[in-house]
Amino acid sequence: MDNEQNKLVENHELLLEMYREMLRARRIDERMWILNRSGQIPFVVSCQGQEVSQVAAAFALDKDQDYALPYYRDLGVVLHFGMTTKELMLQAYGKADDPNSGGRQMPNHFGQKKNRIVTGSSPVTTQVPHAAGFALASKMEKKQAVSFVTMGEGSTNQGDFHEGLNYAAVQKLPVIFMVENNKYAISVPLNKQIACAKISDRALGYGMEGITVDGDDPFAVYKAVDEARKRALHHEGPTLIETVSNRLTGHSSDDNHLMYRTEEELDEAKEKDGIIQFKEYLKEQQILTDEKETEMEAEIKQEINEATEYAENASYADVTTLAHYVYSQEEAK
Amino acid sequence: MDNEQNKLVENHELLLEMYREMLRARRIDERMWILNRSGQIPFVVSCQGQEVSQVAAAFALDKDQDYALPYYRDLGVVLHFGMTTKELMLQAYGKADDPNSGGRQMPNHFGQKKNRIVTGSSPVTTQVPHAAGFALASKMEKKQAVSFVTMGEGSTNQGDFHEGLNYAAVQKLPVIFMVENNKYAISVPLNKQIACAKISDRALGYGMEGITVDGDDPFAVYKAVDEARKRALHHEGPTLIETVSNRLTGHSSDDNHLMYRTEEELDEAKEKDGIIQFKEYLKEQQILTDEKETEMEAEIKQEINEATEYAENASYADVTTLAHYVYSQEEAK
Amino acid sequence: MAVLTYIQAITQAMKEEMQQNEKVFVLGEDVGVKGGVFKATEGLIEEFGEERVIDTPLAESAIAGVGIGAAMYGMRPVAEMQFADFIMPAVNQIISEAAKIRYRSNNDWHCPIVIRAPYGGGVHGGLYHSQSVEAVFANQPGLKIVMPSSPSDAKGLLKAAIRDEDPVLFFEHKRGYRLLKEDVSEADDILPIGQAAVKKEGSDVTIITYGLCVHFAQQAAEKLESEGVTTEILDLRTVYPLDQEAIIAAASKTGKVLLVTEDNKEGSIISEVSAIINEHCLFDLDAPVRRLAAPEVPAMPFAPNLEKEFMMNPEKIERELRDLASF
Amino acid sequence: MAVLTYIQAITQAMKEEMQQNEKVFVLGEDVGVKGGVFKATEGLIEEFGEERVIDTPLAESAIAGVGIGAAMYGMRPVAEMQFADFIMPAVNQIISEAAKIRYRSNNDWHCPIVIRAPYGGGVHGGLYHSQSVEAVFANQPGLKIVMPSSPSDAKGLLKAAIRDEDPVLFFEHKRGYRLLKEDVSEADDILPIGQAAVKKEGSDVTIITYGLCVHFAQQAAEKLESEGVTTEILDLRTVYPLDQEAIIAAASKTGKVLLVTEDNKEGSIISEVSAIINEHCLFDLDAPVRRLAAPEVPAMPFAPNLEKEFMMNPEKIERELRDLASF
Ligand SMILES: Cc1ncc(C[n+]2csc(CCOP(=O)(O)OP(=O)(O)O)c2C)c(N)n1
Ligand SMILES: Cc1ncc(C[n+]2csc(CCOP(=O)(O)OP(=O)(O)O)c2C)c(N)n1
Ligand SMILES: [Mg+2]
Ligand SMILES: [Mg+2]
Repeated sequence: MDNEQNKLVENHELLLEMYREMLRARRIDERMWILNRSGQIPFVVSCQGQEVSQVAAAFALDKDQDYALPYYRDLGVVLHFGMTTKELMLQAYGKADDPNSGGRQMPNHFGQKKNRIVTGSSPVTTQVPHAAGFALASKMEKKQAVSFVTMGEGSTNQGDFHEGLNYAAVQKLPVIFMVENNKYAISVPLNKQIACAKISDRALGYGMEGITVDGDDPFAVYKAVDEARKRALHHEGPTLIETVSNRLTGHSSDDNHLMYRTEEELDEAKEKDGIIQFKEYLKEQQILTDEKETEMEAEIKQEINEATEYAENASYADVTTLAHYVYSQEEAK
Repeated sequence: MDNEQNKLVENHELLLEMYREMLRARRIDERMWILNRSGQIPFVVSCQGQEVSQVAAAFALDKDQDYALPYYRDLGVVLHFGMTTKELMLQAYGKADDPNSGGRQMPNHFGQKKNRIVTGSSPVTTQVPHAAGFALASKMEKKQAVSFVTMGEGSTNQGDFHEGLNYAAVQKLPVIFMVENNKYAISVPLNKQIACAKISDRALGYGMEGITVDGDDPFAVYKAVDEARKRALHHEGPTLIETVSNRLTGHSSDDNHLMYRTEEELDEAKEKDGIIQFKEYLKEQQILTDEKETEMEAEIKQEINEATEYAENASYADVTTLAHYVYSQEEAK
Repeated sequence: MAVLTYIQAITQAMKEEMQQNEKVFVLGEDVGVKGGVFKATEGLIEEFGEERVIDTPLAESAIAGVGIGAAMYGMRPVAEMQFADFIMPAVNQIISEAAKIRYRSNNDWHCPIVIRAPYGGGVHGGLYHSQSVEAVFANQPGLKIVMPSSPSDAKGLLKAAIRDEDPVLFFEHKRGYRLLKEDVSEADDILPIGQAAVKKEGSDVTIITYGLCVHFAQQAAEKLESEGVTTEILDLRTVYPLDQEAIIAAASKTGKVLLVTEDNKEGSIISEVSAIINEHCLFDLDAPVRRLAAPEVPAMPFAPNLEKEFMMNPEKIERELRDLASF
Repeated sequence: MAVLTYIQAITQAMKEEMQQNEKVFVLGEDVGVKGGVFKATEGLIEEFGEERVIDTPLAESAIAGVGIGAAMYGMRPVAEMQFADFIMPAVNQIISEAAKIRYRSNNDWHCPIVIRAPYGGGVHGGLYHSQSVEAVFANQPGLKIVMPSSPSDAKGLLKAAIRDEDPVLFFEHKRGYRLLKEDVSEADDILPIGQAAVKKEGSDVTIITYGLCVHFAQQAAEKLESEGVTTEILDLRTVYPLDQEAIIAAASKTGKVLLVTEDNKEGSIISEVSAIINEHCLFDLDAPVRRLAAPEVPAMPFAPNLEKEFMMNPEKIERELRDLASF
């Protein structure tokens, strides 16, 4: 365990904050499923099983300087970068005040300029060259900032992954590419997606650092991202980080994953749930008490309740706005 | 030196044939430059400096079973697969009887079904997924055939390279991917194209074999392709081969490479010319005599003279054919 | 005859073609065990095995490109793009390669691939699961673009596409998948690609449209029928290259033409239809050709009210139709 | 004033914008030391250094995608596609991303990128160095497509494109690069994107066209002038979204309209122009709107006779014009 990681281990407050963020992501996501199953919202795509990677990574960044280019599962990332529970609920309902898109995009298509969260789309992996572009620009402007971009392991097979990583590597741009490997691309298992042993094996072909870590281990993820950030800022180029964990839900609320996944596999995945492991660690270390936990859960629940009610009652964008913002100043027309 | 390579070393007739093919490619290409500079043909894109790789690789294939998906420099490959000097001249002039395209495509956009040369286009790297498709099909049909696809090193930065290699690796398809690394993509030098040490470093990320060989060494290239072919036919999957050599001309007849390349660099490259090295080896080994060489050169020269004259006098396609073959049976209209 | 939904007709077409010709195979994301995200390939992997029903890596350019390679070899690949919106990474393979292989090789090579993709909105798909993408490809000689409007057409046209000697883009309206049902012949019926079909005869106004909009047009036309206005409905079926003769006949017949698309207007399929009418039927027209289309915004938003505002529907068509009839 | 060729005007525009705004930078294949394969970026690396004149790896989706990222950040990237034909691998980035960033983020983010590419034929480029690709993009709200026809327009419009707050595709006719020359103002003149321009006044027939075809149209019109037939020439300049008002005015003025493009006809820019005229000027027309375009083949062949047969030229326009005038 090196210094940085040690510091983290000893910083109990930070660890509790991290845990709280993970828990918050999980509870928000769980609520969304309930809302979906009860017919309140049409669609959910989950972070469940990946919160530890997301939150630990985000904590190793400087959210006031760095840019995040998250993908649809990154509830944990956007929470840390400043999106509120209320805003997340607004986007789940597609309401006018959703800061991501004003209800224009499907849920979990994040973007919020004031929080340095770059707008994303549905076609996977397009954000990867964008991240190189942000890094190029911040390098040109001599800013001490990195761009942090995530994607699923399935998305690493798109051409844009290759082109984006290569571009960033050639020009030694300050980018962190983090692949959240949950072993499935919808129903397609890892062995039908790739033939290499690890996604991070791809780093060599770009001449960049590559590392695979246990995505359920917040210390390992934090350390990997922290080191990658330093490397980026020291002009040593980008890093490819692979965090391995499990998808605990179907691909989305439209997917029945038991059609291609066994109950046993799923049970095993649930046992390895990083949030539970982290909680146990925090309890063992007496950083988290039962009392504190109950309090945390209650606070989060209340926050979610309030946010849900607010979002439910919020209005949709007026239909007269449908044609706004196609081009600059369009609304003035 | 393993058996296969030994066999090659001892097979003097084969070595002479190989040398003859390389020389033929070189002399045809040289003639094309003369024709271009004297205003006879509008465009040349050269094989010069890469003939050794091309011909040695092609000799390790089974041209009656395998499919070749060459790129524009691969004069050596298509010659071995059966395209004649006359046909090459017809395509340089864009005449009706050009078997590649009937004068529709620019020179060196090869394709000739009867010789198992798959039609190619100008946008680089599109042929790479096609090669996987040919391999998939021949595997489905249980043929003992591989598909052999080439490209420049610059082209390995395209998305289609990544997607094509990954696809082939996942399904263990019988493909040989050969990258002819001449260290330039038009004017862009290697260090602005990639940050990895070798193009073959990319193989690891696909879970396939990767090897870099001296492209001026026919024995090394032959061995690499021969082994890759065996691997492919034994269902051990595709191979990425990088052959390193030099581009001895400008990128094309439209390019003045001394704008971005020094005379010294070029002189050095010319000294390493694989054809000259191979000739010296053959002479040292007394496989090639001065007499034989003179005879070969004369034969080739005559062949080229005849082909040039024939092509020059051949007709262009009739303008009434302009709209033929957009769709099936179009010509019947 | 059996009642099939639009998507069942599509599955049926692939199944029959795979049974009849072992060179036919399907490839795409999740087309195997999952049977596709809409279930278009359901049951195929069980019947034909994973050699002929291939779950691919998440890489559309490879799906198209590998398919193109296999097609040049002599196979009959049916590639699925999970959503039409995700065909964009494959545009280079489709436009630079598939469309040009026969022409550039002077008929030496050809490329009989089918690329299927669900298009269109009305399913809460937001910007990237609702698009109509046909206009991107409808200027590329060498390609054919088919967009069926009913289960029977879907089956007959998909079978024809698989047997076609040239590349065919086959766009299926995803909201039509379960909405549209009808008796579909069990016979090996093939419908000709390149021919539009008169879906309803009428003498007062003409609607020319395609895909799910044909269904909406039929509903609108029925409403006007009771008022004594009869509508000719021409279903383009193949939107590229267009069936000019049928368009000219349908337009000339009534002299009042309403063109309808779910796509936004500028640069859409119906712009070409209008141009054809303009070139050939000017003196037969009793009113300017009208185009009814989506607003000029990048794609359909997610929020239900915005989506509804964007989407084509029978009411919008009825309104225009009524207006045009009384011109 | 100085006489500049079309390509010099383009270089000049980039240079001036880079001088005035340090957020402007260029990226593309061979744009650095080589100055671009056509020399459009000649001299820029010497003046602005390799930080602002970036030779990229051979990867168009990255060129567009990295540019888009930098544009969202707040820079002003000018990306070069070496040939318009090679924009295809970048279509996903352009259509799914650049075009939709402002709309999908509800105006939170925007994407002021310019993507330049040489298009068009007549230079022995064969199928893949001659294409007109504008129609692929001319149905995507959020994008603008500019195709200048003269050195002055090229300069003023490129400067406007670089200052524009939205993504602009800027297609330059490669045969025009050295063919077209004229006096170009040295002032910091900006031409408005979205506005067509009357390049010649006339009262008998109207030609509406864009790009190099404007030049051919002018030559054709001159021929007819001596015979007493005067031609109004409208240069679209921005081919998407179209300047409807100008089109309507130009078409109504003479009632006889010839639309010209170097692209093949079906699904081209001039199809939309025809549809607009049809919608708005039906009763002002004295003859059907005519479209003069390339044959419906995938692209221009290499052989000089075939290329010539395919290419637009003054003679073809003159023939149609004469015919239309006497209608
Ligand atoms: C270009 C593109 N193709 C297909 C899809 C449909 N799709 C959405 S998510 C997904 C799987 C993504 O897998 P992975 O990258 O591993 O991310 P995960 O969902 O597992 O986190 C697919 C195929 C898409 N969104 N974009
Ligand atoms: C998609 C695409 N972009 C750009 C070009 C223009 N172009 C032709 S060859 C070339 C360089 C190719 O370099 P490399 O792959 O190393 O092959 P080499 O010519 O060196 O053999 C470029 C940029 C092209 N043909 N296709
Ligand atoms: Mg995954
Ligand atoms: Mg090279």
